[in-house]
Amino acid sequence: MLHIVNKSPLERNSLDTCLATAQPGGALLLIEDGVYAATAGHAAAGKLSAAMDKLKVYALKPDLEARGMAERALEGVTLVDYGGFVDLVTEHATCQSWL
Amino acid sequence: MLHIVNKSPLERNSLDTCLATAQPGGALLLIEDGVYAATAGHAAAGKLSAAMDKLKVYALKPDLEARGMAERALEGVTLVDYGGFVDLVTEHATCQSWL
Amino acid sequence: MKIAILINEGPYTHEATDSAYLFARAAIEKGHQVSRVFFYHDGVNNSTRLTEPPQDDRHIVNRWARLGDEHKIDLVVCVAAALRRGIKDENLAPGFRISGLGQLVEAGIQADRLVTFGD
Amino acid sequence: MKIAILINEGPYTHEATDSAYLFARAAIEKGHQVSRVFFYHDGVNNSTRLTEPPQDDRHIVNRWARLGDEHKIDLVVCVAAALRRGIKDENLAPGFRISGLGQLVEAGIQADRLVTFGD
Amino acid sequence: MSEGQIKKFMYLNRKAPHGTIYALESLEVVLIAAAFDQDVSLAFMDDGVYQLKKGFNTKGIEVKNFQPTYRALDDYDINKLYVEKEALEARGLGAEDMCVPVEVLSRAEIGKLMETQDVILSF
Amino acid sequence: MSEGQIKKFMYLNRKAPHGTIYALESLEVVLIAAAFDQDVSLAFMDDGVYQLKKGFNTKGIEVKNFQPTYRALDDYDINKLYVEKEALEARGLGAEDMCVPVEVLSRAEIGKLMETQDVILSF
Repeated sequence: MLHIVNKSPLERNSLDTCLATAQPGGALLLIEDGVYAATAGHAAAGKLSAAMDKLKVYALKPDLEARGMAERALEGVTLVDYGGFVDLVTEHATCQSWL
Repeated sequence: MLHIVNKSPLERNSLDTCLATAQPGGALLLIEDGVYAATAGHAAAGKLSAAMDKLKVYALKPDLEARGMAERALEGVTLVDYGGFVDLVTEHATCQSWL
Repeated sequence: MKIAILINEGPYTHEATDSAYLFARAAIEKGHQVSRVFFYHDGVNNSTRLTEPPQDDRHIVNRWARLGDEHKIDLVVCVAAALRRGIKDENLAPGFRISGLGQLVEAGIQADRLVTFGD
Repeated sequence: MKIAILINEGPYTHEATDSAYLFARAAIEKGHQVSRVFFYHDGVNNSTRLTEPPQDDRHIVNRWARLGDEHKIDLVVCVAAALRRGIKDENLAPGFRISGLGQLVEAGIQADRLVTFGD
Repeated sequence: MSEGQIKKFMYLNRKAPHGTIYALESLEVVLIAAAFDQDVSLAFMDDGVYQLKKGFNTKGIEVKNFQPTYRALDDYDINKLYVEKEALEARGLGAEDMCVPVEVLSRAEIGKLMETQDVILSF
Repeated sequence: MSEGQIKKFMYLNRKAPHGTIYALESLEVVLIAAAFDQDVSLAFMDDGVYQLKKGFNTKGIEVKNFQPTYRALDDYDINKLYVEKEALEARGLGAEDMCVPVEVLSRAEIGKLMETQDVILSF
């Protein structure tokens, strides 16, 4: 299944709970303030990298660009546009937004 | 000065930042979902107790009661009603709400 | 594919409704059908005709109405949430309709996917 | 003492406006003056006359209007925030007035305390 | 879809009560959903477990106490309530503090359950 | 109060840009405040430091880019901008990533500065 996180990993607990709950083989899409987790040098980058063993991680490029963080995207994270977001939703049977 | 925290300590970072920023001699008032920090057995209880060395800690009793947590109030926390909230505001020269 | 969308936050304050709009538009561009957008919680505030953003800003309400009109999207505003927040037929923008929560459950049953945007 | 209040969130969705109201009432009971309540961000949604909560629930808009009337509180709704969110004279509840952000800064200058309630 | 199709709906609650309205409005959806004869379950994670903490007394904040509604869920044949074990522990709570009978599951177990759902509504 | 009284106003920003409107609407208050000839300072803590991260490009999310407004603050004689050191570090950022000149202070130093203020507006 597809997990969607839209919250900053240092402000809220959404990413932590998502990572602890998501089952291997799923996908994680970071959008809105959630994209900060996918930036190099961020305190949450280590745990996101560790999660890549079990989850495929994506981040919404327009949200990274809006925040001036596109060039800092973390290695191993696949950047997608809104079309890619749509594909992720249709490719997975269910999606869960960790608000 | 008076610090006011209205956010759950396990959902948001407001309490952590407040405790790291507040100077000794000030007061901390927990309201709304912030009152959970002042309950026995809560993961944040230890750090709140530790902060009592430098801050006087208060919690809004009506918010604890609404959440069924009044009887679990942490030792060292002074419970106040809205009148007590008003007194805290007037007794301190400034107040800061950590939203 | 038939996709339904749930929006839980109001316009401008949270990015949720922007993300939902750009997602819906992209889904349509990819040939999918966006069958219904359900506005719940503060999301009902996306439907007031009185919204007047600065000239150089996007008009979130009109943008939804236009997309809905062009692509036959059912834009449903939850009646219970709307009454609490002062949204009624009196200030409802054209293109939206006010109805019950059953429309959200029905959207979940009938659509192939339900995607939630909120805070 | 002269106390001003800033409210940043809308009614029902967040407890902020409830807390602000109960605080304001308690301040008045203690003999203080609540000089102004400034509604900003989603807080402007506290001022619509179209709000109709369930019968057994509090009426947040009317409650502010009544307290304002009885105790001469200046209830000011930020015009820029209000236009973005569809609050205009057309749907403004009696007792509130729409004005600029200068009223917030002025409240901060003139009051002895400014207390913020929000999310 | 065919008439009479039954989907698995999970309502996932992660917000504390009273601070925001999500707990109450989520409950309103669940009650409506009951009329649709779907396979409904409720999961409570993180601060969502506080929604079920016994003994709400909302007089002091002058809002309606919606906790009795949880006890009415069983009348609507909604009785699959899952509560996150780690969330209870971090908050010093146990199943005995909940106002209704619940099944306590670990995060991983809730994660597995999520995988079996058709629709997840998250508040 | 007497005419011409000057108070110390601190505008404290702790929210990330774009995800919510607080950054933009906080800036609107600051610009208005400039007309009142008060002693104004801005502090950026936690995710608030992201408001000043150079290089916003908001075309893809179709919202206005309000970052140039920070560069205009100096024209309004608003030039006391404080940024939290620990927040920068936790986010892999430095003062050189900020779009305007700032003074980097520790949390404790910001805490001391707060004690000297008359009014703190928090967004």
